[in-house]
Amino acid sequence: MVAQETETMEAAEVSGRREAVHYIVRRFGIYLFTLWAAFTVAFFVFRMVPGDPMTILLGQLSRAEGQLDPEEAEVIIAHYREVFGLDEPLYKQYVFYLGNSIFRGLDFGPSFVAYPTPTRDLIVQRLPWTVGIFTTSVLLAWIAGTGLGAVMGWLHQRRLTGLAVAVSTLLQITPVYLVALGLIIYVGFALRWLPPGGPYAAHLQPTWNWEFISSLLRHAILPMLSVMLTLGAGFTLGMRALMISVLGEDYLTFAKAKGVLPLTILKDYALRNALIPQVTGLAIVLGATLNGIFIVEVLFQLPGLGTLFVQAMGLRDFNTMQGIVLFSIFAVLTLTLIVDLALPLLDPRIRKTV
Amino acid sequence: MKNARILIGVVMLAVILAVALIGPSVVDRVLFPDESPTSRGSYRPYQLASTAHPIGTDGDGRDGLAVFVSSITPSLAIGLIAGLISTSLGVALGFFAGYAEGRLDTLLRILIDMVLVIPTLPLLLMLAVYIERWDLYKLALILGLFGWAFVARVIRPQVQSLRERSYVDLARLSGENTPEIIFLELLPPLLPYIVYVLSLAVVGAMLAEAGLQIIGLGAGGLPTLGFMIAKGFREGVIGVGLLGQMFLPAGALIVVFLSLNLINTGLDQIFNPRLQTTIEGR
Amino acid sequence: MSTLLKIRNLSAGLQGRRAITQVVSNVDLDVEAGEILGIVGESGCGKSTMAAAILRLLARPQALQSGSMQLTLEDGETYDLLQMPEKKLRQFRWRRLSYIPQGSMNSLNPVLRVRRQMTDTLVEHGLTKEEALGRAGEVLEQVNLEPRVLDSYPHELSGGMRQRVIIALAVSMRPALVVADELTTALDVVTQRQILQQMAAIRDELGTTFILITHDMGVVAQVADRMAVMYAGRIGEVGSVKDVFASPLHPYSQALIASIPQQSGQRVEGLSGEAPSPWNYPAGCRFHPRCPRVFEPCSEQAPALRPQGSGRWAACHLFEPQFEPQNVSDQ
Amino acid sequence: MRDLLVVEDLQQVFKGRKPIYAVDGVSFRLPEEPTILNLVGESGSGKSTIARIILALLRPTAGHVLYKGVDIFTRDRKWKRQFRAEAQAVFQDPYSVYNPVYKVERVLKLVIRKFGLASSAAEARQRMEESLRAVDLRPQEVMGRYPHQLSGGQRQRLMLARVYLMRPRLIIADEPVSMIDAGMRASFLNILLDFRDTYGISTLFITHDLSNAMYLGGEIIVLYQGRIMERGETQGVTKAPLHPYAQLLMSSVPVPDPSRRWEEDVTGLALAEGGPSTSSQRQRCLFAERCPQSMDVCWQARPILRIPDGADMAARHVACYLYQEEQKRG
Repeated sequence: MVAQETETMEAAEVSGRREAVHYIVRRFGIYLFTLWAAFTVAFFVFRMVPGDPMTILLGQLSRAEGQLDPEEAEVIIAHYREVFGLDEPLYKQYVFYLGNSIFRGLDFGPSFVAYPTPTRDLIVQRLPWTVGIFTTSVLLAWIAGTGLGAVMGWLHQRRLTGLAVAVSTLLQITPVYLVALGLIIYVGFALRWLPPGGPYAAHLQPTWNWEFISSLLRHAILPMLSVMLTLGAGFTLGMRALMISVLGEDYLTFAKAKGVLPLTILKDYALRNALIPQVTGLAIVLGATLNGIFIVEVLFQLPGLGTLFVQAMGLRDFNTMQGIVLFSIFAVLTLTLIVDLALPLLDPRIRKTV
Repeated sequence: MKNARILIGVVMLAVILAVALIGPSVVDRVLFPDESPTSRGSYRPYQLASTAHPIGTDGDGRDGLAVFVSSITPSLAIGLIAGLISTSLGVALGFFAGYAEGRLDTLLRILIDMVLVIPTLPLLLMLAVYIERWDLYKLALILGLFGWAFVARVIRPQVQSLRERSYVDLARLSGENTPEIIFLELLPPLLPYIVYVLSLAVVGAMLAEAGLQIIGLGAGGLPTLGFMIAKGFREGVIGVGLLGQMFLPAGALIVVFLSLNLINTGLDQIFNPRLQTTIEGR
Repeated sequence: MSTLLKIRNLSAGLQGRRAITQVVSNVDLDVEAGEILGIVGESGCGKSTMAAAILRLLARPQALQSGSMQLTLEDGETYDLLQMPEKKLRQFRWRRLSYIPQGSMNSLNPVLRVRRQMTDTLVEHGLTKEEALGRAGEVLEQVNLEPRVLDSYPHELSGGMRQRVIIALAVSMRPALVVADELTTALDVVTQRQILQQMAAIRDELGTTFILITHDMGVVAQVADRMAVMYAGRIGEVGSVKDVFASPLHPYSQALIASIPQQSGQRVEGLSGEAPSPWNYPAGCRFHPRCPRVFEPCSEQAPALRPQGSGRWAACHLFEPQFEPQNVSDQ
Repeated sequence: MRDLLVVEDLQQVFKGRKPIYAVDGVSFRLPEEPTILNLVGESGSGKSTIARIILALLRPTAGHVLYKGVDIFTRDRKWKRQFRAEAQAVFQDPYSVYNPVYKVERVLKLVIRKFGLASSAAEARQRMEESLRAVDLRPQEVMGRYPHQLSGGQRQRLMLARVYLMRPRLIIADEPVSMIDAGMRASFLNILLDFRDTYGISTLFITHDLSNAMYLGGEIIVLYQGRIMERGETQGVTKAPLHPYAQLLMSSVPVPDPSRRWEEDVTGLALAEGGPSTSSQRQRCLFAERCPQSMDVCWQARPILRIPDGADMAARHVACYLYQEEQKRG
């Protein structure tokens, strides 16, 4: 009898490994499918907007660059049509578009903002700003918020946490751009503690000396702070709620009955379980905050993707706008995939159920 | 009222609504009888706060307070219309997905997730390029069309869990057909939750609207709170010392969000008794 | 046999929305060393609250607790669990008295392997890592589980296996007393029998005392030595299982036993009415609104739990000498 | 004799990477005359799935359910309505069986309206009160209340009132007493017995608790992992089970009698995994790995359910090679 049981447990182990592989393959499959579907939707949205992009482009071109030679414009537009295959039937355009996405690494031809630099290079140029300032602040906000929320949840019956919850709630509901505006106005203009905008002091050249770097950092504080305050408050409240609900679970009562040290209970029992949904939350927020980040970049005049997008919009730069949208879809989906794949490390149950 | 949060939230919302509805006529008749405080060039622009103009005048020579009180209603209207559109679309799709089984359900779930990852703001900005003249309804409609995925995503699991309850089986045994089960059995218990989601959608739409204005929907800017903030920022009203023209609209937005948040968490406390744990309850 | 745990006048309550409600009221109960004591009652009668109260696991701000709980160990030392400071209590729990909570299917931490959950407890109580691991394997064997269970996560085990892990954990420090709340609810009958026999085997081997809290009269009849019948937060009757089943004294025990479905053809009548909730316990004897033998004093005065000879106790005015003398033997 | 209900070779496979055979070739019938049939099994034995199929709430992967000779999954709407009126259910959980937003009497009003059981509002009210009284509920204590204001026992009895009101031919009761208190249990079961004797209502009683089945009597089917192991009269099967699984099951019932305690120690026996069977190795007896008397043949082919050899128990069927002489020998 016992031997039989051993066998089933071994079988379970093998099937567990197989399930892990299956989980990864399935997640990856969903990722690719979603990516394809999102790109397809984006394609049709771009094509469905009223008006011929080329006509608008032409009008825009002559307006923007005034004395643009009509022939030169014709050349550019012809080039565009060729690159995009806009004279082709829709399905061919679609195939071409997918081909571009896959084989040329999100390359959709030259940008107009900085003609003839390709869109992709432009995005790559601007990316360090967005990643350096915003991704960093989202991650920092997540770490700080999770820690703070855990403490607040653990001590949830103390009086002080009531105040902290109220402050967090207020911060959380305030849109990030209002916090940014407030910081610009108060800290930047009224108090003059920190520069209210721009990537670095205007008279400096980007070089690796201390003067430049310190200026860079001083300029980064306010935008990062605005993102961290609002998102951090959200993460704090979320983690607090998760902790409180985990504290009500049976295994926590049992751990207490077992006489396990409070610190061990906090670490191995409460935190580890509460972290699972909190990590999923990070993935969702990473996607959702993109909107707010665009605005913050514009408000602080940082040369990231958001500003690029607004510039491109001003010039009706069809290529660049599409490139940025697709790039952000790609980034968000990839981040979600990474979080999803990391999740089983935290939660052994996921390996079984998809 | 049993719940302090709901009470405070309702009072705050009522104050904002009162200002939005009665404010314009009060300002017109009491403060500025026989004048048109919201027409361009009525006054000298950028006047500092005074008894004549409590928060000064704006760059177009209008009275700041009059502009402020008349901006609230359009903001709320956009939020409400867009929220209603996205909630009804999302609820319909969430119910459909929650009621579907197998492959269809998986497909719908992926569709919802996919729409969720498409960044809405850039798309809205792109649309702004092509739409020459914005009006309130167009903006509300578009915001609503972009917000349904979130609603569908949260409604779907709720429907699924309700559908597992045996009262749905009992209803079928009592001779109810599928539409009756959806509208008489599944929808009513979810109504409080749907109201909750609606308020989130309203907040989301107002947020997006103000964001769009601030980033520069610009050209045909609608007279909303967001537009007032954006305009004030662009014209540098703070530098001139007209703080009120910035903080009043921003404060109004925050008050709306806060009141809805308070009402929601209060309702959650009532409908979700998990916070009050008792041992005997098990 | 010596008395291991002497509970006197124990009351425990919960903080409701408005007021503190007494869920367990003035309970007197002796637990003998080495016995299996069954506590039975309908749902909501305060059994679980009493279990948690014995371990002092009711969360501080919500619960009030009064009375005394004297635990006398083999070496003759006596401790009052109610007076014990929290820090000492944490050491004391598990080493001297442990707990198997209701819903023990969910009592294992889902994200830690069984090994970690067993050793962290043992190390906390003074064993070294190696000793702890050895002990874990030992107690698992005692409950007929393979040592490789240590490497599993809880979700990989069946309900019966998880229950065994919990039992192994509960006896891993060789405590004098284990309080088991609804040990086998939600298990299949075969597994239930295995678990219950496992418990009895551990008692025989180690001399551990068990308090077995259950709503199932069959479970008590099968494995308990003595039983206490609880109703609405009070003890109605205490006695050996054989005696109580053969001739229940308290009208509530009588009704409980009479309403057990036996064989087809022999119809039994159920107990009418509903057990009161702690928020509106009736005055006097709390059973009087449903009692078939109710008389004057029942609605006014709560009967005390008094000895009725041969180790039996009952709380009923029928046995109070100052009231109408009753012939008890015809029960 | 025409049968009321015929269940033929029912199979329910839940597709997945590992298909789960929740119900695997189950056949039985209920006669025309009022009877009680007990369907017992552990969790995962497929008993609730069978209930859902018979109630036409779930379409089986294979097999048929015939009610009065007609397949219950027919497209005939009129027939289906009639079937709904005649085959009713009592579910396990008296909490989730009520829609929390409606008052409890809606479960009665709904069937009155849907099946035209009353011609006027007054008659409807009168019939509702009558049915409540029939199950020992006081109308004024129940009507106008919301589900959370009633106790579990009251809620479950209200389900019986609903059945009383409808007067179906067949009740499918899926673990109806597992969530109500012991004191209430007996009176609930008594009502089912009264329904059979007074109104000729048959009951398919699904339970994991054998003591309920013993009390109700009638016939019994013992399920294990989606298959029938043994079938016969309840009295006989519970007293002298033939199949090793049935024997283990019957002997494990905690009899509420301290003078009849368990003797044999079963702690060393392999633990039940409990789950329904998956596709691997289906052509064998599913109880083989836990069976103390398993033989080679048990691992090689699935034993069929049939009358045991050399026994004069006409009503008894067992799916076990121990009772099939030719297999035992060869």
